[in-house]
Amino acid sequence: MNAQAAASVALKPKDYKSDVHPTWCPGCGDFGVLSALYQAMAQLGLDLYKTVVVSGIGCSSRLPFFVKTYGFHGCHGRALPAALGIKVARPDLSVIVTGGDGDGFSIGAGHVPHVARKNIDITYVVMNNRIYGLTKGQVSPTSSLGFVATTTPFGSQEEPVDPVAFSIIYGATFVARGFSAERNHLADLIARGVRHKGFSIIDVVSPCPVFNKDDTYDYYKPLVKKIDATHDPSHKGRALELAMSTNTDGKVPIGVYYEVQAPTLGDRLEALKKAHKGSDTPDLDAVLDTFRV
Amino acid sequence: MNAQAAASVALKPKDYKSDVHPTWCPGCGDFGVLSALYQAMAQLGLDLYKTVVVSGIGCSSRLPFFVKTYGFHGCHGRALPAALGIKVARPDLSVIVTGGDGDGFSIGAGHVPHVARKNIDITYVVMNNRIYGLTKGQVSPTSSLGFVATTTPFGSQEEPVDPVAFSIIYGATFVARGFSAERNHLADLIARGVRHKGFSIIDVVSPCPVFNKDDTYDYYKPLVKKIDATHDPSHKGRALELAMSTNTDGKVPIGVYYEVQAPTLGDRLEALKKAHKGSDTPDLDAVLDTFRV
Amino acid sequence: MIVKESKELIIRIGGEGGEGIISAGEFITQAAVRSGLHVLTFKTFPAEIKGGYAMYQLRVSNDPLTSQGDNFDVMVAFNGEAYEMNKSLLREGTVFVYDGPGGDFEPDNLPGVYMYPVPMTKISKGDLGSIRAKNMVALGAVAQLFSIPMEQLRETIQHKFRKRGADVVEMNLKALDMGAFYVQNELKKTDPYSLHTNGAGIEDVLILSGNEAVAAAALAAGCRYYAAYPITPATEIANWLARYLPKVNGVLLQEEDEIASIASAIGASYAGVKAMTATSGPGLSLMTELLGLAGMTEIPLVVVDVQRAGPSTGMPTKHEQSDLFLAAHGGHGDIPRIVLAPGSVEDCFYLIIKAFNLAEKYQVPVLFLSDTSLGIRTQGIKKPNLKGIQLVNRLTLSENGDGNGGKPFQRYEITESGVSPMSIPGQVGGAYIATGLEHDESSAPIYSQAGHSRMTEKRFRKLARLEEDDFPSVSREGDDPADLGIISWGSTHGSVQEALARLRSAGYKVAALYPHLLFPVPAIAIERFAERVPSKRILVPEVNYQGQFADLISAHTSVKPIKHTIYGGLPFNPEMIVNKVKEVLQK
Amino acid sequence: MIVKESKELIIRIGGEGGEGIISAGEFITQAAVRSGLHVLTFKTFPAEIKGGYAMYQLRVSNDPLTSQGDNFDVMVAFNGEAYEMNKSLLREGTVFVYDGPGGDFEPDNLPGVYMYPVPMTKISKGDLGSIRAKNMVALGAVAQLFSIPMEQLRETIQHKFRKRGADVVEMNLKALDMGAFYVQNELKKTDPYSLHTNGAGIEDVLILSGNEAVAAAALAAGCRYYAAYPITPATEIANWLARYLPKVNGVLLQEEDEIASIASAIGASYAGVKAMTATSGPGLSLMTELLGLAGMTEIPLVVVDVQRAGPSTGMPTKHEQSDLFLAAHGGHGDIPRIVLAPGSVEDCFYLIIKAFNLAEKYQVPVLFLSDTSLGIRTQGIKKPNLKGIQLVNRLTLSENGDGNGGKPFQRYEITESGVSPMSIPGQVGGAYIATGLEHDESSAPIYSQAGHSRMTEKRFRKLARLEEDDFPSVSREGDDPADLGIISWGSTHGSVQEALARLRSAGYKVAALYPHLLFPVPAIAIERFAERVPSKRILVPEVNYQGQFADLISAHTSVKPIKHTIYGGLPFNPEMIVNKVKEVLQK
Ligand SMILES: Cc1ncc(C[n+]2csc(CCOP(=O)(O)OP(=O)(O)O)c2C)c(N)n1
Ligand SMILES: Cc1ncc(C[n+]2csc(CCOP(=O)(O)OP(=O)(O)O)c2C)c(N)n1
Ligand code: SF4
Ligand code: SF4
Ligand SMILES: [Mg+2]
Ligand SMILES: [Mg+2]
Repeated sequence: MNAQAAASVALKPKDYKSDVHPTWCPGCGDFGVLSALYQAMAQLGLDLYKTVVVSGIGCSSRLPFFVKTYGFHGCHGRALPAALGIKVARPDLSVIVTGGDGDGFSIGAGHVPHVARKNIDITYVVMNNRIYGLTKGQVSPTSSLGFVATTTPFGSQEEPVDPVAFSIIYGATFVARGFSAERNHLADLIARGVRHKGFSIIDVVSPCPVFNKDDTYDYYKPLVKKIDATHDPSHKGRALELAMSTNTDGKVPIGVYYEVQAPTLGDRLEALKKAHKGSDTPDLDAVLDTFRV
Repeated sequence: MNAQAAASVALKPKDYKSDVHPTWCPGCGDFGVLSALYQAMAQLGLDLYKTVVVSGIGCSSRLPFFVKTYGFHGCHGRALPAALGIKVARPDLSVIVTGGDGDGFSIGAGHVPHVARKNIDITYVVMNNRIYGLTKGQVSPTSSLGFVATTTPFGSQEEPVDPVAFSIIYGATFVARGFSAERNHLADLIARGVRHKGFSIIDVVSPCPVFNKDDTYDYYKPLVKKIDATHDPSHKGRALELAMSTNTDGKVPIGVYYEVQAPTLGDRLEALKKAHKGSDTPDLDAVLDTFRV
Repeated sequence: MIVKESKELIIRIGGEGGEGIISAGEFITQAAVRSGLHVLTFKTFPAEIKGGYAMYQLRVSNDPLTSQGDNFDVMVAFNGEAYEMNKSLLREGTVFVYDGPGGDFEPDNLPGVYMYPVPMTKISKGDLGSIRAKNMVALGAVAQLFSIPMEQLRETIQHKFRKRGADVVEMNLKALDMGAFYVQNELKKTDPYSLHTNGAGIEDVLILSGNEAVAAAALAAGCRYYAAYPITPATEIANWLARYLPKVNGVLLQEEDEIASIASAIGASYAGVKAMTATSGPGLSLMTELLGLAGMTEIPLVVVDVQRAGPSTGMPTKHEQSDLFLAAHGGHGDIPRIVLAPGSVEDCFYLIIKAFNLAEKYQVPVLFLSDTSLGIRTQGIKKPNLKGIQLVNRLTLSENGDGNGGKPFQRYEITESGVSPMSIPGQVGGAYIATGLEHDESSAPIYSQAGHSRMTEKRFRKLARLEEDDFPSVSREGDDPADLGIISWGSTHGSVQEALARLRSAGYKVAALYPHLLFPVPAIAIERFAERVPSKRILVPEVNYQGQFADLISAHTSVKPIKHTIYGGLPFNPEMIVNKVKEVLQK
Repeated sequence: MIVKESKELIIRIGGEGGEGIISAGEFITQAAVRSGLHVLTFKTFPAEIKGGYAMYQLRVSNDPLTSQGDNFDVMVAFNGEAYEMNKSLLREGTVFVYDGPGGDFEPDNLPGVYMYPVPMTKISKGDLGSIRAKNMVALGAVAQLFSIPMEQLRETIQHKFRKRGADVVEMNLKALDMGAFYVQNELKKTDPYSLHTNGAGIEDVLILSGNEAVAAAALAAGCRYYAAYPITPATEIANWLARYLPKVNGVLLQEEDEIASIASAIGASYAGVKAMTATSGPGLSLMTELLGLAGMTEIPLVVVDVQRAGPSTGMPTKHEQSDLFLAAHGGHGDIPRIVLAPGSVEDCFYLIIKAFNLAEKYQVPVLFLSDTSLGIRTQGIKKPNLKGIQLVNRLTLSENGDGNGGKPFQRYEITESGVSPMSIPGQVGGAYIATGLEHDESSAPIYSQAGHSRMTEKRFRKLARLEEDDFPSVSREGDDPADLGIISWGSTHGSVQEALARLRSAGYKVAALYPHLLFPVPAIAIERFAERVPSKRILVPEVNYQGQFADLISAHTSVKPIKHTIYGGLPFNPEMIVNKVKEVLQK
């Protein structure tokens, strides 16, 4: 995403911090994601006023309030389409979407494939805690089979969804997984995602210590491993294989699973305008004349 | 799906035909699907009164009216959740869902992964014409990039979705593709899907000669090929590879891509009831006593 | 019988969808407009693609037209279904042109009806070798029978088919001629209808449908982002805009559903681009949650609902005005919003521009309730003078980064008018969070009693002076004082206008009010109107069961309207209103 | 000062969410119920998980209670935020117990307030070694100060913590004692409050929240399918049902969103199983399209909306009654539906059963408008006698496969009552298509004027006698005739009841009507009620901005209510209503 020229004065991570104090619980994984985001923003030199952070509803979706840029905190599950509208209307803006596993892959599940396949140039950071945090602990679509939560006192009855595998199949052109405890690594992934021209998604393991006592930092630390340098992220089949391997060996690979270049929706729309001699001062009178008999 | 005991008197395909004359245009692919469905129903010996055909809205979604069983023709995009409710409430019924590519993978896109991963024992027949028929010719999510239709006079700007690849990734346990011109083959696929215990989906190439002049019978006939007997449908990776191959070699493999056995939601719910000594004449009075201090 | 000149003529063509009914009708419409006549059309499509009954009716006149009229003068039936559907309307004095002999039906003996069998199928299949020419044969026959200017017809046909090659043009003209010859040679005109134009039609005329008017005027209003999901009968708006938006550097997206469509339109408007979505009932139902977001975040937005017969899927190609409750009251919580309804094709044009202006001025969602009858009706209108159109842009922070008159920028500043300055991304010093949570002036979430109360009041204060400031003179017509008043909305307007004229010329003292603003209910205008109806007999005709506007009027004014509701999937015709008024006045 | 016995006491405990405010409150509640007192609680949760202000208020009394009361007698502040939030309510004569010295704030000098500093943090952190004991220290102090029966408290604490081991029980009891000792040894009681029970509480009492009452009664009503998507403050219903549905061979599904939830509930009901979904405003907005499907297909369905402050995300944990317009008018087209609202925890129980009965009887969606205050309020109720509860089942085709009284089965048979027999899959001869398209009696799609008109009338005819048949005696209280009448709905009911008692004992002639049926508006009862208020002064207090029920009453009756609206996220207290009534009567 090269929407912006670098800001004139170099900003530090803390310059992206708003005055609003995060409302998250102590120990919440989302703190790590927020720090990584500040870091990535500084690394990218994003202009405070030309960046919009968009979210839905959830603990994680509160993130835009903690960032000093423009923000949009809309309805539960509708962050992606709102971001799509912002970016299509204003290609000059950098648009970053954040939110939870439920927001994205439960109520928002219908939007992900359609925004992904458009390859619109935005970056989507999913803070995946495998739980509904804000509503106080129900299964989320990424919760594992058998997971006990308030509405599943006898265990979840469904196989979890995998945001990484789904996104690859959906046509996202940059798909990665990060871990909120690996801040620098995550900052780097976010920065790469933002730089990537096209739809990038980063599924971030971000524990909720309050409502999910299974998928904690302690649980993840021994499982998380950086993706091997030999992995070829341009190969869709390999990327899928890697994503599906999580289910078998229990390890959680972090890093870039998949990355390819492809025309973005923005490219296509610009080409269309050009082909039709799009004008900001069009001759609408002539357009009306098409209604003459 | 073994919900029903075979009907006492063997029924013929025409016995499943209702009095309502199909409203489809001459040459519509959906006629072939309907015939194949009658055939499959007869093959399975489905009981007229213990079968429900469920759909959303679209030309293809009109199908339940043409079948003599119980039917449910609900809202656009909501066929799967309605079918889920029917099957969960009444495990003794056979539930078959039919509908279009738009109904299923555009407005209904958010429901497919969640119904699939439940592995609920229903069969979903998607009549994929790569167009919106009923609303007179707009791009559908399966339309190819560049496809010209009423709202895309200069060509579609999005990569199409692939119901087969999506379903495999979603956790469907039986995934197949059929062709409406190959009626016997399709009938067989539907029958296998219905017999399969778990969520089965059959993506059917079913041309709309009126609004889609690209993806016609003539276009498909040379491309469609039966899946090789050497294909191992129990291997997810292979199944995905086969699904993704369509995009590269242009061929359209028909047959079973993927088939595995796994516990269904119904199995799990029954186990849960059993574990809690579920009763049809429960002692509710005792339940109320849990509210005593 | 002597053929007289008719000042106006209503021709209805009915048959199976796909038989070319619509294009036959459109040729007559265009020819009539070209020859200086007023035209208003009325159509019915089948809900199925093929196999249902389709109908195209056109009313042509030397005088301006506001409705489709009561009944046709001439019915042209392509098949037996069309005959069956219209049999009861083939009253004494009407004309029946039908496919016969050789068609799929034989009409009964219809007393007093002028019958003209024309073997359309036989001529086209037999003589021309293609059933596809059937509609042109019928067209030729009709033109010959009722003096529809043949030259104009030939021109429009040539124009329409020129891209498909000379052969196609030839073939169609030949079919036209054969239809005309058949009438000339084989039939004897017995009916009194014959069209004559005094050439006094609309000057500088454009001919377009309500949907096209909405689409074209949206461009003129500055709309540069349109996102929608296809639905009958609104899709035509998208179809038109898809072709023209790229030319104005605008964008159209067909999205995966209506929720995504409205969400992205809100996003685009937040980002500073005027945005619209259009749908019909089922889509509007799905949009209600996001409508509340637009209300809460105070993001301008225009949502068009081309209403159809509900509830649920209902009758997708049929007319109804039953989404008013949804538009006015849909969505959880107290949502500020404006609901407008156009009464004519011309209104579709000018009122949608007003919708954009009000959205920007008040930073609210504006719902625009068109309806099937109006959306698909074509009508001639005088070409709008675009230079005369004023566009409103939103109150934004100044270049020095301050808000309202030197104060520091606060996105949700509590102001007297309730309207706050609104920044757009890119503006230095304007950063804020558009949030659906209740918030303070800076946009930070709040949960206090005082905070929520003040913000709720602020949001509704924006609409407190809406009627006075933006709809100071609601259009009123008729006697003053009157024995009975009619308040109508949407396309019912046109039939009321015509009914009023008839009633008044019959000596009744009646008046009518045509509000474009439906919600907030224009109480001042309604009270003022009712004051001049001493009997307090206020009739509200509308095409829904509950009497939705009547209920809103009851709730917000001292008026207790007499409900006049129909709900059969068809619009009012003037006669129904005339009869109802007479009935009420007789009581 | 002499310590008198108090007939009732209101204690409010405030602090940061997660500090154990709620459990401290619950211990007192349970102890009070055990000792034969009436209890009614009132809570506020922060919208965030941690870090916001949480409050638990309990009112205990020897007399039955209907509202949370006007103000607390005793405020217990765990931190400075709780102090700030309640400072303005610390009026003369109230008691303030707070964390000090050593807490995070120092209160101002509050004239006339009885101040009791208790070093809760210091004792728990210092002496007990864990800040988690803070709430027990506070509890001990409060119990000691106001004579809350210590034995009962100890019992409830033991009961609650028994599963976590003897150590935990010990630790908590120790903290309790230390709080009590501190008061005994260090403070001198100066206030007049001291709780005494006459033991005349509710016999055979259950203590439960409104949400729990809805859940438990749904089971009793025969609900065996529940599908929902989590949302505050409705999730508690799912939490309870998830544990009990398997025991009754029922099923609970948490689905991917509210649309799927209602769609699957409709499917389950179509299949013959009584089904429910529960949500709050945003979810109900999303459900509106499917609500229309249930209306059109005539499938029984119960939808619970535990209303919260809107619009949009609003204030998710705050109280409001602003979804009535949505419930009554949401959705495109004319949708038949019933809207009910409970006024107390007991109502939650009995009225949800009625909701299921009406859904089955009339084959319509029934919306049940609970609200935050009621949903999370706990209250003691007499244990319902389940044997006395009548359940209604739907009119279905007979075993010989015929419909209504020997006629062949037609799913949408046009009947006088509007209700048609409804088959369920599996029934031989009952096959039909449930469709959202307009349909004929057999369920085949139709598009005719007569067909749509007749079916629309049939669907609404079902509700024509609803009020007479099912709500023949709307609960009315007070003077007859009265100088002023109050009509209230939802949890506002309780405050009105209390206000009425006070007003009448002060000599005012007032009456109140408490309809459970909101839509169709119970016009007969309202007209009858208004007849007995010669001044026509009818006050409608409700917690929303627009005065939603007042508008519906205006639209459907001859009454023009005086709106009394508040919209700050909190419920009415009796005093507000008393004051408003006095104000109106003074005019
Ligand atoms: C339409 C709608 N339904 C339900 C809710 C309630 N709700 C708020 S956040 C949330 C889920 C939160 O889970 P997730 O997206 O994973 O975010 P987290 O809190 O775990 O970060 C839900 C169900 C809502 N706000 N809107
Ligand atoms: C909520 C809603 N939005 C839009 C529509 C209009 N609509 C009806 S069918 C359809 C799409 C049909 O396409 P598909 O599902 O592919 O079925 P096909 O007609 O091609 O068989 C649409 C958009 C609707 N009925 N409901
Ligand atoms: S509840 Fe969980 S996800 Fe939410 S803020 Fe607390 S720790 Fe984080
Ligand atoms: S429009 Fe296309 S999909 Fe619809 S019935 Fe006709 S041929 Fe079939
Ligand atoms: Mg989560
Ligand atoms: Mg299709």
